[in-house]
Amino acid sequence: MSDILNLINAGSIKEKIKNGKREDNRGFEDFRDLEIKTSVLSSADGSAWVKLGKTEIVAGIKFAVGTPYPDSPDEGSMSLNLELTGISSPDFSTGPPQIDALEYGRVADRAIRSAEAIDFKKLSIVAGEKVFIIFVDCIAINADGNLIDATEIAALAALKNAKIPKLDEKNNIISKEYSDKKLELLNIPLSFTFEKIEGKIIVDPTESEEYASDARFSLGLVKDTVVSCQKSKNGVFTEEEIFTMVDISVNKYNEILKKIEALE
Amino acid sequence: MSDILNLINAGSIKEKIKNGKREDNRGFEDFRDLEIKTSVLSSADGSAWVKLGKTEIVAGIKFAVGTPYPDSPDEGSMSLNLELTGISSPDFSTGPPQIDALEYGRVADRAIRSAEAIDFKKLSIVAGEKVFIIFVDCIAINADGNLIDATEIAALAALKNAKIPKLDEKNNIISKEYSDKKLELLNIPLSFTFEKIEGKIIVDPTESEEYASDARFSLGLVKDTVVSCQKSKNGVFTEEEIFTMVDISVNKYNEILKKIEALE
Amino acid sequence: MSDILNLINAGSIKEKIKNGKREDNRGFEDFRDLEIKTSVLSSADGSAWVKLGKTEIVAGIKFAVGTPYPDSPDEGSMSLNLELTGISSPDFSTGPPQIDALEYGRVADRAIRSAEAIDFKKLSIVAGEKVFIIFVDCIAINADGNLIDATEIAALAALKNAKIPKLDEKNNIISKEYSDKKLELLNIPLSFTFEKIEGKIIVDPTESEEYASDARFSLGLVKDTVVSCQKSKNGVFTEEEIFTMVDISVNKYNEILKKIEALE
Amino acid sequence: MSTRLDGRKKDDLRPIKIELGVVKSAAGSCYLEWGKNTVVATVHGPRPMFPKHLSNSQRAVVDYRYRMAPFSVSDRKSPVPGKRDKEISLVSGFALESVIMTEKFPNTVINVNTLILSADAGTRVAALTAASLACADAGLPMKGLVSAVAIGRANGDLIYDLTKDEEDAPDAVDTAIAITMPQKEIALLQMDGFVNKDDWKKMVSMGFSAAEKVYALQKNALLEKYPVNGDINE
Amino acid sequence: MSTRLDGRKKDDLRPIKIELGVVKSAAGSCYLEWGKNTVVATVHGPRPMFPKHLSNSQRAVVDYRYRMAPFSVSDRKSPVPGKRDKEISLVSGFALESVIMTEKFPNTVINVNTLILSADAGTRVAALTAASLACADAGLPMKGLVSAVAIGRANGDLIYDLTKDEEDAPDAVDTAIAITMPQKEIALLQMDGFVNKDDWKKMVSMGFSAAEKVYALQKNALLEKYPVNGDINE
Amino acid sequence: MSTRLDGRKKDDLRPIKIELGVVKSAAGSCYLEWGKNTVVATVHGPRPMFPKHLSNSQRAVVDYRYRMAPFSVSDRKSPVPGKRDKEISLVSGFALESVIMTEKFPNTVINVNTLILSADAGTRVAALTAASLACADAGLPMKGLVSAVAIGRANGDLIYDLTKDEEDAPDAVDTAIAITMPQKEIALLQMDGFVNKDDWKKMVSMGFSAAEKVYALQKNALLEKYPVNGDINE
Repeated sequence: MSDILNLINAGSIKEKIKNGKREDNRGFEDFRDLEIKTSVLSSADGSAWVKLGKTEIVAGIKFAVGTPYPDSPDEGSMSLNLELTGISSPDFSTGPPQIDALEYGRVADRAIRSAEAIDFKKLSIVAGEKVFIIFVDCIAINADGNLIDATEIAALAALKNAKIPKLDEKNNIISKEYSDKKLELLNIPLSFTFEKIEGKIIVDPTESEEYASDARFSLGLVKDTVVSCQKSKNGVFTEEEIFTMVDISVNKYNEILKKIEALE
Repeated sequence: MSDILNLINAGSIKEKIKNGKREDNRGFEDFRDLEIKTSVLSSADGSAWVKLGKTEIVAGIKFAVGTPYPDSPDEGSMSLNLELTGISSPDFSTGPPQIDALEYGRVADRAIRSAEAIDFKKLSIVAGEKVFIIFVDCIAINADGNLIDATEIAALAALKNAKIPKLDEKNNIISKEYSDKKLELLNIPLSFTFEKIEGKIIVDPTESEEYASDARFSLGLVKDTVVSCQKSKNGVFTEEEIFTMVDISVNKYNEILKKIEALE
Repeated sequence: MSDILNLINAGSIKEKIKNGKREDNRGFEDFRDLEIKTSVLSSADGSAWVKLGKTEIVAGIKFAVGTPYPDSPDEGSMSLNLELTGISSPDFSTGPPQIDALEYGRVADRAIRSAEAIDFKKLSIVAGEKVFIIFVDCIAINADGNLIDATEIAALAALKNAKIPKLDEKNNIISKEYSDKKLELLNIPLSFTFEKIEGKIIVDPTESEEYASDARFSLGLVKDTVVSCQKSKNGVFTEEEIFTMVDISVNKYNEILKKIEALE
Repeated sequence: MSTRLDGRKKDDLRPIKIELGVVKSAAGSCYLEWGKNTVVATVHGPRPMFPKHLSNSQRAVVDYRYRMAPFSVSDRKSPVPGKRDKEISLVSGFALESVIMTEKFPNTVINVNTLILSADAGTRVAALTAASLACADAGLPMKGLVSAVAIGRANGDLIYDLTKDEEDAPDAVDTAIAITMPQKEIALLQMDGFVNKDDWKKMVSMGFSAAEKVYALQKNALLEKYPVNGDINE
Repeated sequence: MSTRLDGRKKDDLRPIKIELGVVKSAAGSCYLEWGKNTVVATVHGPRPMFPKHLSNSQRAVVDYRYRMAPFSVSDRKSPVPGKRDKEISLVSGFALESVIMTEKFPNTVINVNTLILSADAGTRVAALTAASLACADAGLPMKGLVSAVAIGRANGDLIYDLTKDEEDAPDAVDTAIAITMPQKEIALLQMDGFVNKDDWKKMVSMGFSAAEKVYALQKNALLEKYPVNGDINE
Repeated sequence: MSTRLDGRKKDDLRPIKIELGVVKSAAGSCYLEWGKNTVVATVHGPRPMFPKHLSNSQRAVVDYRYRMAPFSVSDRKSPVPGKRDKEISLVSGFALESVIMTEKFPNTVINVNTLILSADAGTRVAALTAASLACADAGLPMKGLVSAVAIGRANGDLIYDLTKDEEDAPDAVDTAIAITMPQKEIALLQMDGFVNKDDWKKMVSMGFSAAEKVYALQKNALLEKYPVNGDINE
């Protein structure tokens, strides 16, 4: 939907929210339908295709061999990247640097890092010399709001799906051959993103709802442990609103987690 | 000539072509005068200055020492680059990325590669560690059409002119000293570029003719062997037209080849 | 001050200069007040904050360990960089490449290099393998003219203030620990920048004066030895004017030098 | 007649699966699996083109992007488009312009984006075939479809639709060809290899018959989604 | 009650020194030392925004830049802004927009530049605190100030205003929080760590009280420079 | 008097060969060989300048580009312009602006492009000398020519026009100087080295006499191509 239509639409969204309703008749604390498919791509070392309502994110994992950072010589590393391409919107194919994609990707990345989801020591190949680097590339196929939570889910599902490549005697990756070990996830951080519209807090916003709102809050959780958070946009929250959003998130955590745990 | 003048000019070009004539009275299958000079630059390891009508391309060769690609540890490599600079047109010095230069350079590069003109194994210095990389830099001094064929000729003439540098005991290049070996070319691929104007096929187009046409075809040949091809622009060709262009090219091959073979 | 105001202002500046006066009543050969503070930043290996009238430059030194250039295997190196950021003017935060900052930084850099102020051989750690690289980063906090001379002074004061870091057994820098050796400066090159307004030569121009002038000359000196020079802008100088500027600079050298020598 | 590694005959295509309208926010879209290739193509526009000096007062410009996802190939590919990506984008966009009635939308741009999610040889023709369908799905006025396919040589045989393994044969030749349908003219033709003139002509001719097979699948997919319209291209 | 490495109590801030109007050419500016952090912030504008399509017809846009000098950290930082710099710039700009009456200046941009000259943890909150003062110094119409501070955990304790050494503790948690004053609403909240829900809530609450301390210092600095105006924010 | 490696005397220039009008599509052009330096310079314009905010309502702007071909030096040079290239472009453009009657073409740009095809010391002055001729060849209204030359010191001698070998002397000093002719004013002056004030002044003076020699060759080249005009600069 174009920016202008979204602006016109924002008025009716606000009106509905005031009356306790969302455009798709969800409750304020309801997520849209979530569908997760894994092993969808033969070329990736792990992959997931996530549909959250009409929002769709594909995540693919690639292992590479590199040198460790000097200050953690026996640890591998991870790099998460979200791309908003022309596939989902023509505005993304040109124009200004993608500050939105950068922010969403950073928030998703930081949650995984803070949650210590990956044991980076297990990615060491030769201490101080060679380690695995995990690239988690996420691409928006359709962008209809709440890209942060969808990206987080896609990244984790793809990581959970990832197989560790076999190495030859020189410690180079052998293409399309995998060791028996799967990548182990120590924790499953999930993201919960809220928007504040007309003083009401809603979860899992659509793109239209995002346009109608001027305050966003995203929380990264492992069960009842907070691992990251990000307040965004030029609106503000009260202390009480922040606390409410944490409580809602903790309550929702298991609902989403089950979908990820159900994956092969 | 400016874009606007070219557009106005296009009408008269088309009219002439319809009547079997070209703006410079050449036959449809005739090349413009071709002049090739080599050893024109004292700083390059090989050089050529090609004039094809008013189109002028300078090509210079530089050898460098680098590491081989992991999947071909005992082979050197080549990198061909065409630059359209402000020298030939002020439009090139600023503005959008040079998609034309990129395409022309790619077409010229692929013909050399597919023709296996260079024995990359002979560019190995220490297997798996050090190889020669050949840089073929082509710069348009004057751009009056058919830059692809002119670039191909300039690149090959410069390669044929190239001397292999001497190496010191650490396998670094000694400046301005050359071994006795010249770079050997196993095959001489040539490029033949056609434009289709008013249903007629012409060879070696001028810049004005390029503006009047909406379909281009370039063929890379070694004698009667096809090594590369590229159809460009938004017009189309019939199967028969394609076949005709191959036959013309095969017939023309020796005419151009002789000029290159005559070079020292 | 905005460009437009500067242009309007230029007329009155010129009128005054014709009558032998500057906007701040300085003599043509007078510098503005110069204040130099060093050790102003706890994070840098050396630092200086220079105020020349309202112009303010902060310079910070960072040592890094790198590999030497192949043609000087036993020498370290230096890289001087001047940044004009949004801090001093909103025009610097966006827009075209900073050609002014590049020129000013190059002029300051070349003077230090030509003066052989630093003994690069003393920056060798393991000959042919590891050397110190000195980064001299200068940032304009307020830009009110004569950034070249202010940058030169800030860079030298910061270099004079620099402590050489300690290395661990693998020759990596130990953070925030320093060897007993200070960086030694063999020569103190200073820069003297002149503008020509209405045929008169003035030293240490303000930003307004720079707008009113169309010829600039900068000279790098060590006592009475010339180490670099740069004529800039589209005006011209006579031979005699050039000679006069050298003589003025040689006379001024000690005045500025004393301020640097007084620093700890 | 010898069969190929994956059991195909020389003139067999790999299985092709087409799904239209998969991307909700786009004017038209197509998801396409072609053997182990996976491609998504979307179309947005026509819409006014900025900056204006890049627009064309006579017609719409097709801004075609061929993009490989970082995880689509063996070694992770950088997200920054390389020379090959840009060249393929250029000639693929030209191919589409030859069938879209661009003269109906002067001063506009039609954004065609293709994304290779998984690659196993023949990605450019898979992307172009999908893009052509996405344009039709978007309801753009078209003179026909573009049906693209790769023809090549491997181990001495001239064959349809090479896999990556076949492309790695020592004598491999690869020709990407796109045919306008039903007009049967060549809209794209790119080739790398070393093949005599007569075999090369044979490959071009094979391209026409292989493209017919692709076209049949494209028509089916469109008819399935738009049954009331009948066959839009004949 | 245990004291910290630098002798502070849990709810002590490091010494903060504020100087307004330091940069002569800017509309407003602030030099701020916060422990071993050194920051300069300047404000230019509002002025017409180019290119126009990035401007907002309803209000001014705050273009906030968070920049670290190359020499501000242990290993020299490249002058090219990284992902972290851009993210901090984005959310800090949002925080300022929540207190500036941007609706008074449609179609304009307000340039807020912050430069970290020396860094020792808490640089983003130091920069935002300084930027808020620079905006006030520039005389921009504001609904209030933004008072920013870091709250965290180190070695088992929940504490105010961590140093770099404290941030390196194995159990360290770091929360950057910015409060609008005197409204007391959350304008920025960023956190990385691993902390149970209840402790995290405690940290947020601590943020409010710590921000009061910052606010008091901000008010003092403004009153010192602008005594005739009285307390502009109460 | 000692002679130099290449047999020249101290005040000899290397052989200079000038050819005008070599690039057909340019308004003016010059091919110049100066010892082992090879340079091409072209002039396009004046033409309206975009983006407009970079133009000058009082005069034309000279956009001068100094570029070294990748194969012009010992180790292949990256085609991306470096700091040195940009600095030389800037001051060389200024030098040309001092002789072109730019006030006749407000709001326009004159594109001057120079390309070093082969380099052996003194490339910036060779390029500027060629560019000045290309401007004259383009028929631009000019107050004079710019005649550029390098003066330096090698092995104890102050000499004209150093080669690369001479520039590598341990005591080498290199001064690039451009003189407006016939006005005899300094339009460009750049120097790196370590030389006492008096010797440096001598070098500047030598620059004037060396530039006369360059000017004589420039005049000859112009008179040869444009004999009817007489000597355009006197």
